[in-house]
Amino acid sequence: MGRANVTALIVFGIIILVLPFVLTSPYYLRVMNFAGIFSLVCIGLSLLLGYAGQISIGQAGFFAIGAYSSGILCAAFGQSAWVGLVVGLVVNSLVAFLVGIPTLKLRGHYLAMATLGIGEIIHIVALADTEELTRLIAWIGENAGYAPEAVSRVLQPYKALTGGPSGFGEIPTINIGSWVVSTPVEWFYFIWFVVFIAMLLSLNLIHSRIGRALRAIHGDEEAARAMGMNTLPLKLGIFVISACLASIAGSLYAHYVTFISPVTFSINESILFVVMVAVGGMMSVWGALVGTLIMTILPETLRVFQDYDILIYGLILLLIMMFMPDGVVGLVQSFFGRGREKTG
Amino acid sequence: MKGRMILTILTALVFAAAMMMGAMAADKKPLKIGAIFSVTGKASWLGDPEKKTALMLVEEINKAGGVNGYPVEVLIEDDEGVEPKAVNATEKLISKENVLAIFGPSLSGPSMAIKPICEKAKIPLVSCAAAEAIVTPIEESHYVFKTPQLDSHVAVRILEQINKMGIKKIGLITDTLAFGQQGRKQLQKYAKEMGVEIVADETFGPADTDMTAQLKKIGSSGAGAVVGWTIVPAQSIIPKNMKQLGMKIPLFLSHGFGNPKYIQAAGEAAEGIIFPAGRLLVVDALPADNFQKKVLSSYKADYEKRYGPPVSTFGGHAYDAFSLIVNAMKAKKITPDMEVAKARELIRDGIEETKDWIGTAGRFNMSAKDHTGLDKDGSLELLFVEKGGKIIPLSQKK
Amino acid sequence: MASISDILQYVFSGITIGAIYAMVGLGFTMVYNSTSIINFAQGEFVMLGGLLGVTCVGALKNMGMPAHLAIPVAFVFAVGATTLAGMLMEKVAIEPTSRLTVFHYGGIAAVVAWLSRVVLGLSIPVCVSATVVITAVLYLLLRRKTIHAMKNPTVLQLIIITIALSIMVRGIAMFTFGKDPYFMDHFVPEKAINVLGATVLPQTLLVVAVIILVVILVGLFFGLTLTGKAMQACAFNREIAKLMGINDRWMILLSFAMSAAVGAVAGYVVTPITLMEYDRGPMLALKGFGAAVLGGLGNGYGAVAAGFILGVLEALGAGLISSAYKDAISLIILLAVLFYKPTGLFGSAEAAKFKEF
Amino acid sequence: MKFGGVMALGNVSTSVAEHSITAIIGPNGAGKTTLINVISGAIPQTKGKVRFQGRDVSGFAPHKAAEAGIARTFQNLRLFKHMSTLENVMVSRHIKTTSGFFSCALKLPSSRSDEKIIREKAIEFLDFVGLGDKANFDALSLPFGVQRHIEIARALALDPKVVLLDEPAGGLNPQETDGLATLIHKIRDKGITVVLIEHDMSLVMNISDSVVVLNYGQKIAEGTPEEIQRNQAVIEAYLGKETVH
Repeated sequence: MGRANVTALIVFGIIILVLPFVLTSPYYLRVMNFAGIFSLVCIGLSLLLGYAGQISIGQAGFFAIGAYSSGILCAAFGQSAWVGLVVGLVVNSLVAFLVGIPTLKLRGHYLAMATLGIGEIIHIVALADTEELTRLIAWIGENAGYAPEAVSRVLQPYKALTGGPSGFGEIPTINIGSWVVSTPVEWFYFIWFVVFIAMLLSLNLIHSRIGRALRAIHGDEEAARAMGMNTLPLKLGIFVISACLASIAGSLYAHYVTFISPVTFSINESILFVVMVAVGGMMSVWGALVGTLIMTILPETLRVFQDYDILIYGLILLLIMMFMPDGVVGLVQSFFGRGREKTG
Repeated sequence: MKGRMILTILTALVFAAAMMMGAMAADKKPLKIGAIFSVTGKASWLGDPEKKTALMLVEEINKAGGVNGYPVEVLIEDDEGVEPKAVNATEKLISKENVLAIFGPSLSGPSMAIKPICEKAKIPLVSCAAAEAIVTPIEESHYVFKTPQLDSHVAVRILEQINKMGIKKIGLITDTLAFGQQGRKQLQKYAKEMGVEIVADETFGPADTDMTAQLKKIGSSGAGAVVGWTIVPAQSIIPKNMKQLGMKIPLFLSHGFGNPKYIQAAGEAAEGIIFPAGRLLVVDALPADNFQKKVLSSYKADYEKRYGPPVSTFGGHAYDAFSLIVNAMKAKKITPDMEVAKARELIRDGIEETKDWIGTAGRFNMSAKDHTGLDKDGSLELLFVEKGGKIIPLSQKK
Repeated sequence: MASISDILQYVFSGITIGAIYAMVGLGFTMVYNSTSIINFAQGEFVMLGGLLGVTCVGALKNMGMPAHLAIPVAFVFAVGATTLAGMLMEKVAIEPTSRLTVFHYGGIAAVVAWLSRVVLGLSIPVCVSATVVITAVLYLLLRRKTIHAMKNPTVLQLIIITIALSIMVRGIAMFTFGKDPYFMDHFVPEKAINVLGATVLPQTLLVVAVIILVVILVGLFFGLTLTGKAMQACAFNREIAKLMGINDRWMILLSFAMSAAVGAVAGYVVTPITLMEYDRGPMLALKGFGAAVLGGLGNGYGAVAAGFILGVLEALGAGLISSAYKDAISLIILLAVLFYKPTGLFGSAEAAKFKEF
Repeated sequence: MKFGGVMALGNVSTSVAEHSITAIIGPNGAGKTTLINVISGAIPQTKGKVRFQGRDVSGFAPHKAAEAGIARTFQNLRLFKHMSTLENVMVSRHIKTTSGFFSCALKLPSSRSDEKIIREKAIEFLDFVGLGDKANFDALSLPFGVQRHIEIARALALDPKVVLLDEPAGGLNPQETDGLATLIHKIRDKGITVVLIEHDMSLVMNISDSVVVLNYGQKIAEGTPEEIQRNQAVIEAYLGKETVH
C-alpha cells in the first residue's frame, strides 16, 4: 500500500497506544471516543464518496440501524452484544444492497437526494416507533384472514421497539470474554482498535484492484465500462461496505452511551458526516479520520464561547472549505509536494 | 494557498480568546455547580430561559454573600439538545471542572443519556426535563432528581376536568418529540382507567406549520374535546387551525403551553383553552394567602426586571433545580475545601431530605422513594385563557 | 372512510404546507442553474424574510403607521435586506475569484471587530485599532497572492460553504431575534372560507396568489429580458456562455440575489400562517431540495409544482394513512419517482449531465 | 468475423477479415463514431445485428463487449482522472483477475498474486506502445500524443480480438503519426484485428488492408485503398459533385 501509508499506520497505532497516558482526563477520552465512533462512519463514507465518487447523505440511517439492532437485541431481548453487532451488520448489508440497486443508478444531486431520503425514512421509523407499523401489519394480517387475537399476540412484543422519540436506555456494555469494557480508557482502546483495523482494511482495499476500479469509476464511468468493468456491482459493494462500517459504529455507540434516541441519527448527522469527510479531505481515507477529529474536537474547544460557538464554528468551517478545497490532509500533502493523483 | 495565513491568524485569535475566557473563569475559590441546557439548537426556547434564570440566581446569591460564606459559580454548558454533546459536557463538568452537582439538561433524551454517568460518578443531578423515566426506577436513580411536574399528574388533572365536563370521547394531538409522546402514553394509560375513550390519536412534527389535516380527522371522529400535548412553538397553530375549521369543542393543552408567547401567538383563537401548569403564569391572579404567591411573584419580578417580560414556566424548572442544590449545600454546610466526593454525597442527601420546600413548580417533598417530590394538586393549577388572552385559574372563571 | 370534505381539507392543508416548499424549491433552482450547487442557505433567506418582516411591521405600527401601509413597506424592507444579504454571501464565499476582494477584507475586518468587541469584550479603541492593524497586515500579505482554491471551486466544496454560511446566518439571527417564535397578524381578514365543508384561510389564497405572481414574473424575466436569456445560457453551459461574452460572475450574483428575494417573499407572506423562528431554515431547505429534485433540477416550474405535490402528499398521508409516517410516505413516493425517472418529473437528462459532483 | 448492422443513421453492412487493418472513413457526421459506439455497446442499436466470430453480440453492455474481445479507444481522450499511466492500463487487466472485496481488504495471497500479475502485464503493454518510462506520471499531465498511446495501451491490455481506434491520429504531429502507423502494424502482427476511424488519408492509405467509406450513415464504397482512391462516389462525397448546367 505504499511506504508512506505503512509508516502513517504505524505512527497512528503508536499514538493510539500512548494517547491515554497523555490525555488523562476522562473528559478528553470521551471526546476522543465519540470521534473514534464517528470516524468509522466517515471512513466508510470516504471510500464511497472520495474513491467511488458516489455521495451519500444517508449514512446516519445505517448508523441508526446498527445502534438500534444492538440496543434492541441487548436491552429488550437480552442477547449478547456480539449478536446485536452481527444482526446489525446483516440488516444493514441487506438494506444497503436492496436500496443500492435502484439508488446507485442515480447521479450527482439526485443520488444525494435519494440517499438523504433513505436516511430520513429510517430516522422516521425510529421516531414513530414500530407501533404504527405493527398496526399496519396487523391490518394486513387480518385482511389476509388470520385471527385478530392471534395476530396481535404475535405482534405484541414488537409494538414498541425503538421507544419512539424518547429512545431507550439500560443497554448493557460490551464484554470481550471476561473483560468488561466500562471505563472511558477501556472504551478508548476498544473503539480505536476497531478504527485501526478499519483503516488497515480500507487502505488494503484502496490499494488493490478494487480500489483502482472504484477510482476508475470516479474518473470516468463510461471509459471504465468500455474497459470491461461492470460498474454497478462495484458501486453496490462499496455502498454495502460503507453501510457496514456505519453499522459497527452504531453498535459501538449504543453500548458506549447505553442510551439511544433518534436525535443522534437525524439528517443533520448525515450532513455532518459528509462535512467531516470534506474537511479532512476526500482524496484519502486519512482525511476522513482527520476531518472527524477536527469536527468533533472543535465544538468542544469552542464551548468557552458559550452561545457564540455556533458563529465561530460556522466561520471556521467556512474558512476551511474556502481555502482548503482538498481538505486538511490535501493541504498537508501539498506541503510535501505530493499531487492529488498519488494520494490515498 | 495564502488562505492558510488568514486561517492561522484567525485560529490564533480564537485560541487567545479561549485562554482569556479561561483566565476570567478562574476566581477566588467558589462552590462550583454545573448546568447543562439546550441553549442553542432545537430546544433553545426551552434552554434559554433556564440559562437566564440560572445566571440571575447566581448573581443574586453572590450579592447576598454566597453560600456558607463562599461565592457560587455556575458553569453552564450547551448540549444543543443532542445526547453526545450532553455526555461530553457532563464528563467535562464532573472530571475536568470538579463541580459538586449538576442541574439540567432541558430535555429528557440528554437527561437519560447522562443519567448512568452521574450514577457511576456519584454526583447529584437535578434534571429540568419532564420524563418520569429520569427518576424511575428509583433504585437506579439514587443520584438523580427532577423538578418539572410529573406527566401522570398533568394527564390525570386534564382527564379529571374532562370527566367533570361530562365529555366521553377525546381526540389526541401530540408532537413527535419525547415530551409529546411521553404525554401521549400517560393520556392513553389514564384515559382507560378514567373511562374516557380516545377516538383519534394524531401526531405532528415539531416543525409542522399546518395541522388542519390532523384536526379535521379528529373533528370527524366525533371527539368531544381535543387534547394537545406538546411543547413546541407550533402548538399555537393548533387553536388557530381549530378556529379555521370552525371546531367548537374545547381544547385542552399540557403544561408545555406554559409560555405566554405561545398564547400571544395563538391570538384570540387561544380563548377558552384549558391547561394545567405551575402557578407562575397566574401569580398576579393568585389570592394573597396562596402558598406559592411569595416565591412566584418575586421570581417573576426579578426575571422580568432583568430580561423583560414575559417569564415562562420553563425557567422555573431551573429555578427549582438550582435552589434545591443550593439549599442542600446550606443545610450540609458544604465548603470548597471539602473533599469533592464527600461533598457530592452530602448534597445528594441534602436534596433527598428536602421537605416542604416551596418552588415555582409547587411544594417539594423529596424522599428516598420519590425524587420528584411534587403532588399533583399542589404542583398544578388548571389554567384558563379568557377573552383578551389573559390567563386565569380555571377556578376563578366566571 | 374519509368524506369528500375531509379529502378536500387535506388538499387545502397540503397547499398551505406545499406553498413554502414550492418557493424554496424555486429559489434552489435559480442558484442551481447558474452554479450547479444546492444552496443550503436557501432556507435562511425564508427565515430572514419572515423575521425581518415581522420586526419591521411591529416597529412601523409602533410609530403609528396603519397596517395597510406598514405591511407593504415592511415587505419592501424585508425583501430588500434579504436580497442584499444573499448578494453579500455570494460575493464573499461563492464567487470564483483569484484574489481576495474588498468584500473579503471587509469580512475579515467585521470578524476581527466582532471577536475583539463582543467575544473578548475589549474596549472600543482597542478593537478599532486591532481591526485596522490586522486587516491592513492581511491586505499587505495577500494583495498579490492568487488563491487557487477560490478560482475554480468544486461543487461539493461550494455546497459545504453554503452549509457553513447557513450556520452563521442562523447564529446571527439567533442573537438578533432571540429564540422565541415570531408571529404577525394576517394581511387579510382571518375569516375562514368554507368550500364543501372544508375551510381555507384567505391568507393561504394570498400566498398561492403571490407564488403564481412570482412564477409569472420569473418566467417573463427569463423569457423576455436579455439578462434572463444570458442567465439561461450560463445555466446550459457556463464555458460557452463565457465565450459568448456573457459575464458569468454577474449572472451568479444575480441568481443569488433573485433566489434570496424569492425566499424572502415566501418567508414574509407565510409567517402569519406558520409563525417563524430563527432555526426554521434547515428544515425548509431540505423540503425545498426535495421539491427541486422531484421537479427535476434546473426546472423552476417543475420545482414549484413538485413543492405543492409534496405538500399535498404529506397532508393526504397524515389524513388518510398515518400522521406519524406522513413525511416517510412523501419521501417514498419521491424515491419511487426518482427510480422510475432518474431526472425527476420534469427534468431533462442533458441538464443533469452537466452537473456532476 | 462480420459486422452487419442497420444503423439509426441508415444501412451499413460490412465484414472485417481477421488479422486485417480496416479503416472506416467518411466526411464528418457520416456516423463513423456511432458505428464504433454501437459495436462496443456504448449505445444500444435500434435495429440490425453485430455478429462477432459467428456470435451475436448486438446489444451487449460495454463490459460484455469488452469481455467478448472488442476493445476501443475514444476520439476525445477519456483517460481516468487522478491516476498514473500505469494504473490507467492496469484497470484493463481487472477483467483477467477475480479477487473481490473480501480478499482485497484482507490482502489474501490470491489478491497479492493478482496484483502482481496485473502490474507486470500492464508494464508489458506500456512497453509495447513505448511508454515504459512514463509509467508513474499522472496520465492527464502528459502530452496529447502520449495520452493517445496510453489509450491504445489501455485498449490492448484487454487482450482483445479486435481493437476499434477512434481517430488515433487526431491531433498528432507528423512524427507521432508515423510512430502510430508502425504501432498499428505491430498490433496487427500480434494477431489483433484493427478497425480504425481516421481523417488522415495518407495514414489510412498506407496502413490499411481495406477501407470502408461511409456517408450520411450509408456505406458508399468498400475495397482496397487503391480501389477507393479511384472510386467516383467517394471523390464526390469528399469534393462534392461537379454540377454542369
